[in-house]
Amino acid sequence: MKRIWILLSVLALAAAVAPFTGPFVILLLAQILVLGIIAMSVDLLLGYTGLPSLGQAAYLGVGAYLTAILATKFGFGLGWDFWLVVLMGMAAGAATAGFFGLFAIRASGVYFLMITLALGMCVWGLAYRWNSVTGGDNGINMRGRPKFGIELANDLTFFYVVLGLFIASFFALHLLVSSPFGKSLVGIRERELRMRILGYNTWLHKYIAFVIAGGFGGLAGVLWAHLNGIVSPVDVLLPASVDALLMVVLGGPGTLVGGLIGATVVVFLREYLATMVQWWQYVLGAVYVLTILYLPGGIMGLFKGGKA
Amino acid sequence: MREVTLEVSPGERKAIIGPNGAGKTTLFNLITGVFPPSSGEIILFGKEVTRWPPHKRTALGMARTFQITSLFPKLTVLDNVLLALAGVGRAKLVMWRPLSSYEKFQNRARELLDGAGYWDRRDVQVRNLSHGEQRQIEVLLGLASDPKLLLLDEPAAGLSSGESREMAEFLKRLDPSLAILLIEHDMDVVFDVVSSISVLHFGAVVEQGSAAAIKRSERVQQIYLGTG
Amino acid sequence: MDANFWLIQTFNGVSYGALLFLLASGLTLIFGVMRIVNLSHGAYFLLGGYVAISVMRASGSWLLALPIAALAIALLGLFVERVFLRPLGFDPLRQVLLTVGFAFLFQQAALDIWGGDNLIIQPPPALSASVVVGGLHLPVYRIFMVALACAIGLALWFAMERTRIGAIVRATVDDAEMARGIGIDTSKVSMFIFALGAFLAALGGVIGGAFLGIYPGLDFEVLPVAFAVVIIGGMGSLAGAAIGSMLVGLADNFGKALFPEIAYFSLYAPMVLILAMKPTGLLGRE
Amino acid sequence: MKRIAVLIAGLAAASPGISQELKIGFLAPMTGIFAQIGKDMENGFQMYIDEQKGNFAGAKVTFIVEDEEGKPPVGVRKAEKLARQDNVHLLVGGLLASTGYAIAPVSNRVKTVYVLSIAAADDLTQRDLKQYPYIVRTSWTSSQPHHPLGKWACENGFKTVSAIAADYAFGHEVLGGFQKAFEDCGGKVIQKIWPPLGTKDFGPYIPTIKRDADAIFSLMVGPMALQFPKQLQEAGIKKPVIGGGTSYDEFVLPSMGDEVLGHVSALQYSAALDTPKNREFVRRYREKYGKVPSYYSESNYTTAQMIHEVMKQTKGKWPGPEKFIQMITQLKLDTPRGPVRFDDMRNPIQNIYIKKVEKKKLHGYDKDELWNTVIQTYPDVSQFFTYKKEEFLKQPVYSRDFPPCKHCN
Repeated sequence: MKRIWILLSVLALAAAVAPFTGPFVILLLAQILVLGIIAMSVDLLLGYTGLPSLGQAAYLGVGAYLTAILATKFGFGLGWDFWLVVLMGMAAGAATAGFFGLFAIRASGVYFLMITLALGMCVWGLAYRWNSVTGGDNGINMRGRPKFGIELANDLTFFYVVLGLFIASFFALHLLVSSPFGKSLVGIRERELRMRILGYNTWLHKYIAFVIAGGFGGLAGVLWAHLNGIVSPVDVLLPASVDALLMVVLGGPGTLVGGLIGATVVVFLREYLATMVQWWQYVLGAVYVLTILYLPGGIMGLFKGGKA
Repeated sequence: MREVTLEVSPGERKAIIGPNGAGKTTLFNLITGVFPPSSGEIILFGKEVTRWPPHKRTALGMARTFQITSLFPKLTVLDNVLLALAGVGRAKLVMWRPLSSYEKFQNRARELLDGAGYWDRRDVQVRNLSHGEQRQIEVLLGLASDPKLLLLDEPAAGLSSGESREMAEFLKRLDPSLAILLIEHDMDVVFDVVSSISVLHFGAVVEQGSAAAIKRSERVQQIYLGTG
Repeated sequence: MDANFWLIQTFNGVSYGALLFLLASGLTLIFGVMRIVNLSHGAYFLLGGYVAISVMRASGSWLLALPIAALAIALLGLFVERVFLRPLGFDPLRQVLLTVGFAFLFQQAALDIWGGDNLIIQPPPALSASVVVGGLHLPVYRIFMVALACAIGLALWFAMERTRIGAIVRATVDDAEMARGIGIDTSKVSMFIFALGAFLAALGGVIGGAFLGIYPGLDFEVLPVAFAVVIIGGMGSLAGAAIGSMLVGLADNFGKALFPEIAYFSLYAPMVLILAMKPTGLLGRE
Repeated sequence: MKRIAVLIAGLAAASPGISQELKIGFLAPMTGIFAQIGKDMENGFQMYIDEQKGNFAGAKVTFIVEDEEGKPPVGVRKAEKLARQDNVHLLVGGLLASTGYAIAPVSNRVKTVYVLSIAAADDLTQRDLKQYPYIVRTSWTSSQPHHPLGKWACENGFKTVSAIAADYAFGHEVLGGFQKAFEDCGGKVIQKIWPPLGTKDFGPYIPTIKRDADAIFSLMVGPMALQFPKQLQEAGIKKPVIGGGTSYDEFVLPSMGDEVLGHVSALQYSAALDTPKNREFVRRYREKYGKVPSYYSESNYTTAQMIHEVMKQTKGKWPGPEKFIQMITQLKLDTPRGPVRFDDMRNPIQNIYIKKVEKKKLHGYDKDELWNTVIQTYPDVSQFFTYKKEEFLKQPVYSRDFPPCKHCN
């Protein structure tokens, strides 16, 4: 419980100082939160269920493309209906995961990793080449952010909306992992066969977790599209999925909060350090390698003995 | 596995013995549904369950423990038991309510852990318990689902003689209406706990009878002494 | 679309598949023995190409560059396996994640050392010509790629099936514990296989550098395709890698030629289908 | 206190370099597949700044380069960073047309001038111009050189053309421009093949090229440009090749072999241009960077010059975005590429050169090299070519499907 209060204080602090930081910092904060959502969805799979997903960008892509297509082709989702798009993005992410899960859940361990990677590449292939729908390599440029009483075009307002959705996602996932269902995932991670003998349909549990993770991936996608104002195949490419996994490993799997910490580290290095020094990628690589070698519990592992 | 016919009636305490490689654990895996049998049928409480997956058989009222301790090492004692408790019933798919808020599970877990003397140590991670203690938790997990039939795969494996005796006492204290099917090498435990015994050799049942009768059987002696 | 069209497309697909085999055989061997999905495999491919370019600049010899680049990268693989992967023990997930870290590090190092130029490995003139067979213009280089892939494939097969080292490797694949039991140093086997995998990837980089070019970002472009090959063929299986390379090479080629709108989808979707029917790939074992 | 203040004021007057600051945010790919093109872009701009010793009419130039990686979303993030974090006065650059389309909305969000010094996305200075008050283009629209090229091809005896072009906004617009002018003059485009941007193995595409075409039109970018002619030759196809500007620009030319001799392309610049201004530019550039300038370098060099010209008029004071846009579009300059002025849609009117790849010695260099010899000049070409602006703008922007391929089957 203490962890949650620390997290909430940090977020409250971020919300309080955001208006006084530079406009670029606000964008970075929003970016961290969106990536934090996708990282938490990976954590649900990797940290809690023991399924290393290397295709999470696919669901982000589905949510983002849906948002962009609705906005540019149908003018939908630019007013109050933005909230409808949020729900639709989650549903689309979950539905895609529901379909992919039929193939992926049969595998485990590194097999699962490869299969999710391959499934992610299917989505990328469509985004990249299905010109008539996705705009192919051009991607889709959006005209502006939604407006409904408040104007999301204002970065600060947008940041607060993202913050709100992040907190909602965090609490939903936090409740989930402490529920009987969530605990069953940890049991599956630790010893799947035993769970089956104890009366759990482990396939179903893993499948549901996979679908839920896809749903949060879709949510992140909706926000990602509005954050950048452009959706392009680059967002769905393998390195994007690798990034999401990396954030979780860095921050600490099986902690939820770790995803946000990982996202903070990665975004700081990539967007901030990168503008100051050329060799930032060495720093990212080294931090990452050292984490795996010496901190199996990630950065959160420094504060807490075991996981979950 | 061939031509094994085995019946356990309610409340019966039965042991399966036999030398290593006789197929005892395989038999358990068939009964619990870890592997499907190539032929034959398995009837559980009057239902034909030959092709059922394990979790459905568990729902009928069957539970088992493993020869090699098969707990959730990184979870606490309490969480281990709670997982086992939630395994039966609908609560296991609930996502909107913390597991810790289920009073019936908490109470039952307390009952089980109190009975075995572990309540004080409920927040210890299982991997930090001694081997003997882990074996007892293993049995507790089997009991958690309130089974009518409990399959115990060598509960005394790797225990010292003192610990084994403790385990035997522990088993005898269990609810008498519970049917137990026991695999065990420690004959003291076997004769102490069960009333009837089946002897398995090369995948087939070679002898069946009361504990006393099996003790006297020459055939069994031969098998164990390797003269058969 | 006459017969010539189909013939030349098949030829192109097969020759592309030959290149993929070089890349994927190393990946699948590493997986078979170590249970590691080597996500830095693309980086070894790229580095192989770069080292070859450096050697060619210094010596002017393509023939020299080929083995030197492959051996240099094999040494690099050896180093990574010994110093970083081995200490993690048998923990495939963490090892896989570690290879991602190295993929990033290698990427940056390559950029610093060789710059961002799009480089091409110019093969000797004898290989740059094309021959005319029955009205078809066949680039000699592509024929050479097919021949080389066949030679390497046969050599690997022979080494695995007919030599003592191969027997040791197979024993390790079958049951590492058992292998240790009969006195095989499985740690050495892993080291050897990882180095061999890096060697093959680098070889592919030198060969592929002639028509793919060598440039930053190539590593993460070839990696998913190599994965597709290995997944289709069955992880850990050499013969599977051979079949998978041909299938992917042909699917990619015909997909792009006939259904350009869904070209990449047509490459990855069949893989998903195969997985759905046989999760371990065509020749993979449970 | 007073004395010190006066002293500083006096110093400032004496050395105009420190009185004002002009911050320029430059976006170019520094990593990834287009890294080297990014270098060419940066070099051109940097060379002009260096020649002026970092001083634009009294304003000290701060030149901040950000890596846009050749990816539109990254370009957007870096543009936001330059505008919000570094408070630059203007954004310059962006390589790909798709990146240009992506950054234009950013210029609105951050109310900062965006000078398109390379990105050739047609619509930004055509149908979309009204939405983007802060953009101005100093280079070209994708279709601008290819309208004349289409006319040239038709007038030089080609009746049917099979086209193969990189599948993204730039490729669509280049081929679209060529097709429109070519077909309006009586030619026929009988096939369009769209390999994705970044294709290196043309194995799947080359065999699909129709044999009965008089010529092949190719539009390649970056490393694609090297591979295509080579593989075309290996496949034994000997048709004449007409190319989009980037298929044979001076960036790729030095890496090419004899397989490209005789190929024809069009652009607003050629390093082989035999004018005193260009000869001098090529000499200085080659001295500094060891290679022949590409249009990526020339365009950014000229862009820097244009910004300098505006600053001269304001005596080094930043005029604000609206005024800057207005002033820069009034310029008439003589540049290495020739005379340049702007149309009323903030796009240059300039010469378009039809060029042929030849091997020869030029500009006093003593080695045989490949050069883009100018074989015909179309003077003062606007983005609308000979078409009426109003009618031209009524048609949709060039895309995969426009103009429709009437003669494909």
